Amino acid sequence: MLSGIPLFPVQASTVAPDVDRLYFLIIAVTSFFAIATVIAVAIFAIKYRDDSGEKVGAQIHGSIPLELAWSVIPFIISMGIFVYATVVFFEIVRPPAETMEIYSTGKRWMWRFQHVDGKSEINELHVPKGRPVRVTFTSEDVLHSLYFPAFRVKADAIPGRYSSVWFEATETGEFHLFCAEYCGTKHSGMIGKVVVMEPSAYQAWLSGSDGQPLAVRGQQLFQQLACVTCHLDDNTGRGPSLAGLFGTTVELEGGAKATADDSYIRESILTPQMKIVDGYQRLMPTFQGQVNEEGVMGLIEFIKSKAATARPRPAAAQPTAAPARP
Amino acid sequence: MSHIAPVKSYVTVFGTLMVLTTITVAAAFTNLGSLNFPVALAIAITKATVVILFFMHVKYSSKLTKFVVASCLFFLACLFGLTFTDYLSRGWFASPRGTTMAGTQVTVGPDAPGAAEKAAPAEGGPEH
Amino acid sequence: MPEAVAAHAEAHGHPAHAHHPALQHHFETLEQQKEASVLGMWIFIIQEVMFFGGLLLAYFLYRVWYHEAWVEGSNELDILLGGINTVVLIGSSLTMALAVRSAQVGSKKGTVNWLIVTMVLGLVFLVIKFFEYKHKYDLNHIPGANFVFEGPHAPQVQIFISLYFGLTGLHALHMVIGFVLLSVIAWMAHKDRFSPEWYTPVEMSGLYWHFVDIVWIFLFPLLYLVDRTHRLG
Amino acid sequence: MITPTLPPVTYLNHKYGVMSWLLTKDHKRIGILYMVVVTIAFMLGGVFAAGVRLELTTPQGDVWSADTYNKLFTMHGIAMVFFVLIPAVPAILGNFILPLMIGAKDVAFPKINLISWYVFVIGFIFTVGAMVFGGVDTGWTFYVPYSSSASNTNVLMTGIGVFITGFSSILTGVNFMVTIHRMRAPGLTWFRLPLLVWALYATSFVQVLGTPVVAITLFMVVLERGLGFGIFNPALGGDPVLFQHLFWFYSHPAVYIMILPPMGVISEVIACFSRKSVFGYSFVAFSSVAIALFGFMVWAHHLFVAGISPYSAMVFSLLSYAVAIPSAVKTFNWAATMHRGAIWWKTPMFFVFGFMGLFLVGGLTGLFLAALGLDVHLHDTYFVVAHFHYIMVGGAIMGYFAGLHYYWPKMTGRMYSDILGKLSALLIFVGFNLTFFPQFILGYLGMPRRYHVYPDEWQVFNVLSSAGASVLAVGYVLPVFYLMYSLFKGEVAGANPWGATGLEWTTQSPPLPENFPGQPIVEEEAYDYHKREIKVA
Repeated sequence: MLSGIPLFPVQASTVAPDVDRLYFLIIAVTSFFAIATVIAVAIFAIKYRDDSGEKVGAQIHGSIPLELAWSVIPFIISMGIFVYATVVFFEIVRPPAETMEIYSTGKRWMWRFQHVDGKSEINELHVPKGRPVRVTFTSEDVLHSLYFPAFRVKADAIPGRYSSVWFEATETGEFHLFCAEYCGTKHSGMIGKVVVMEPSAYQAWLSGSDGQPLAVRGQQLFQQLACVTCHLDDNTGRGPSLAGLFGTTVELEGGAKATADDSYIRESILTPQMKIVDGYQRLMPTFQGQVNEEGVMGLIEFIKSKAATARPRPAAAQPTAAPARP
Repeated sequence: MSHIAPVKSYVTVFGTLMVLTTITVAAAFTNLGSLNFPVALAIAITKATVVILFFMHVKYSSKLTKFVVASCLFFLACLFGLTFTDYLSRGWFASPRGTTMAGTQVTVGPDAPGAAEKAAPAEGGPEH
Repeated sequence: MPEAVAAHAEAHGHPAHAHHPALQHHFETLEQQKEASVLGMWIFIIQEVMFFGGLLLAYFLYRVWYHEAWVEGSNELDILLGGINTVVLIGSSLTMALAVRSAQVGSKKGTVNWLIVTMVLGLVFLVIKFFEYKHKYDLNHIPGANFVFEGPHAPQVQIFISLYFGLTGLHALHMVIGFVLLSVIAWMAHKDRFSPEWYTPVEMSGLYWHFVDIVWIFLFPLLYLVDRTHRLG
Repeated sequence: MITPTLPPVTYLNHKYGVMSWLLTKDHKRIGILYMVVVTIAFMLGGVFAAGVRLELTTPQGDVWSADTYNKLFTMHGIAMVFFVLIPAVPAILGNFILPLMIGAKDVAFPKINLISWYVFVIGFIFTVGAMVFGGVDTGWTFYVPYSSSASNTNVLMTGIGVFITGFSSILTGVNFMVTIHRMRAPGLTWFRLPLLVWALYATSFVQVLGTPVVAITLFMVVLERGLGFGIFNPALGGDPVLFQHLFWFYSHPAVYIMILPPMGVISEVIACFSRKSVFGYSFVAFSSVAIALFGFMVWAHHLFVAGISPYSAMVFSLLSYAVAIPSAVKTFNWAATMHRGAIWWKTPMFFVFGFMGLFLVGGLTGLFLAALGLDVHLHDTYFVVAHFHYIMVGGAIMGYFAGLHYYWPKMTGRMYSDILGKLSALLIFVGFNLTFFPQFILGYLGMPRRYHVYPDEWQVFNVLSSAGASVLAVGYVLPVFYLMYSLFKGEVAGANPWGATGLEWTTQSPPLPENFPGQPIVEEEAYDYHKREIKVA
């Protein structure tokens, strides 16, 4: 469908029809008011035309009911549009419980997508049709914005933080992928294709991957960066055990609590002093600069894959930990 | 038109300002935990109002000047208040298993009691 | 709508009493001109509040985000010098108010002397500020490439120090502008340009100086005091 | 009827020489000085726009390199926003007409008025200097961290230039506020004021209280870029979204600086050429003030996808809908004013027709972008570009042209050719729609803004848009000719060529140096056309 003059973007995701319905609703409402006003102005201009310039208009100063009418009614209509638009917005923002994970990093003028099983691609993204996919991404330098017009979703990539968009593709084929936040010289070159394939074709494409799964690469890094010396699975090391950590709620020093999600793990790797787990020393050095974004994603996948072994409660006697908090 | 105040009144105003300064410094050294910030701010605001009313003669000037001085608070409230609706509510929207759209960093789950804890330790940060 | 203006509705707007030299051509009475200047000065001060407001927003946000860094950063600052500066600045506010008062009563000598005392106090403030900055420089706590800080939250403390230099630097810049302004007004007072009917420039510079003092009244607790206790507790 | 002759003593001929212009404290001359600089900036911005449109006629990057293209749209944005749209109506028409409208001899602080012109010129020189020495490519929004760390162009010089220009806007705002409060003629109560004065009053709120926040934001970017301070630096834990909050806290109310004064001009022109008082005077007046105040609470609709929390996005989306209501009220009141009026089809009225058509589309497309669900798709696409051009060019510039053609006889004492005026209005209207309506379609198709190259299938709309741009350029250049021509050969206009109400039309044109022979007194209501019989030369 790249030939011919497209007048309307293809609807290729579950969210697209809802967004387009909202679009047509607002078009209907606004064009009604616009055309009504333009016709009124045209009629008055022609009907009451006077070229002498010396006739005087009628003495009308205004009417309170009319003023109230055309301020209250538009307000009510706009509140209606606001509610409908917010419902669509939360449909876009809240991903379903089970999504297929894809990691991505935006770097000046290219998008790098990392599939969980190891295959990575640049400025191209292969996704299966009919399965919700969530792309979790960050930027390595300036602001970028991952934008799929066909799926009607977009999110800014902010350096130092994770953003994510989710979509469930409903049409196979190739669609545009853009960077929507100005990022310098080749901002208009930081584009690509998202290829939606049938699930079977996607598995075939995926199986042909050469790289080992992300989790395996994460495990290598876990050894390489000597994380294993402190983070032992049986919780006897100087750092908290990471087995089965992902998704649980962690008790922090000072009574605060945090959900161990991808942002928490990334923050604990790159800026460990921000959040210290209850009962542990402030020993962990920062790994900023020693591991790049892909490495962090690999470590996150590895930690996700560590099954929850029997993890004794931190209250158990720790050889090195400070006396347990009350 | 403008009111000529006796020298004594200026000196007393200066005195009150000095007293308030010593109070705020003393308060800074006693440990009131999360109350420290509001107390310091309250004392600073009283000192500022004293300076505005007496040293800057707003007490004796026209209603319009008083209105202009007060209107400044509205715009500061807009700037601080609405920006903090974003920063304080960043932790509240939780999506299953992690970060949601557009960098909404999720560090505290909705069910955890200290939900707003991380986002606003200024109010509730326990001291130790 | 000032009533005084309505009283002057004859042919060419010549007010009854002699045309005061300081009354500018487009005002009807000295009264109207004074009110206009006061209103204009206050609007200018409100705008300056918003100017500092932007920096304070950054301060408040990062204080919420990086509370521990704010504690470390705040304890780096010398509270004694800060305290002395506060007393000096509030003192200069008093002397400024007395200068305005002596201009109101028409004592030229009083105005000039109080203005000079205010300027001296302003200078003392700037000198103390210079020593504080020099102390930061010696510990090379100047934000930028060679920023060195050994605490655990070094990068966030660099943000605190950047905001500290931003806020106090901007305040010091306003002090310098105030100093120049006061020297001009003191020179005009010395030339006997003011009288009990027309002393507006003295009052306007007074308003400006008191505003600069109010900014410091907020900066001192926010930067120096507020996070002091966490270290002691 | 004797044909009117040029008055002997006017603000133009009572003093001659360059110094009499460069050191003038007369608000009328300062208005003319502003017009000179703003016209230069408008032409400059237009040249940059032509460069952008030329490049976009072809999908590939055939005309300019990517860097040059990025500099072109950035400098187009900076020249137009800070040096044309913000000063246009307030500084040129406002300076000239406000004291005349309220029966004063001059603005409250004439010396500060001149200083604000010089500050404006110094800022302009700084910014043009940055453009000459290699330009700047951060976009007119200077988003961090690109502007503070990644861009290697003259961001510092431009930042300082815009910082300085901001003070000109602040000083003008202070001047107008005090003038309107303290220097109204006897009998001129708040509800007898012309609506342009209300609009300028509301605008001065925004100028005075918004501009310092962008000044401090640019100051922080300059500190971060120049001295390595770490306020927004993500590597240290700084938050680039904080910059966007601070920047848009000013820049959204700034679009109300750009649109409110032209709205005031439209109220004046519609009342005069419909020979009728404006429908719902107090509603139109208060809607100006409401827009100015509400305008400070809506800025984060520029940040819906930038990483703010969804709940905060809801708050700002709600407030953005609320701020749209006063604009709608104004538009309906203008339409109602023409009902049972005596519509006189002269050039200013043609510009009003153009304004009504374009501002309606511009304002209503704002509702698309305030809708959260849609903004995720539409943010940073050409839909946004089309929306703000419809409001800025369709609303603000059309309003400015309407005011320029309405007050030209008062400013110069000469009348321009009506036919050419109407032709230029028509050309601008047609060229504008041809340029920017296809961009709505491109926007919904998903074409991101600030793109040097784009996919081939969208070339048709871009070619249409570039064609429209050339028609628009002709429409804008035409007035320069017939207005300059009217300075020498135009027929003498006389004190009140349009038969309008208002103090500014009671004095001679061009006005006396001190505006009025005596102190004018106002007895009647604002637009009481029905009480007078009008003789038109």
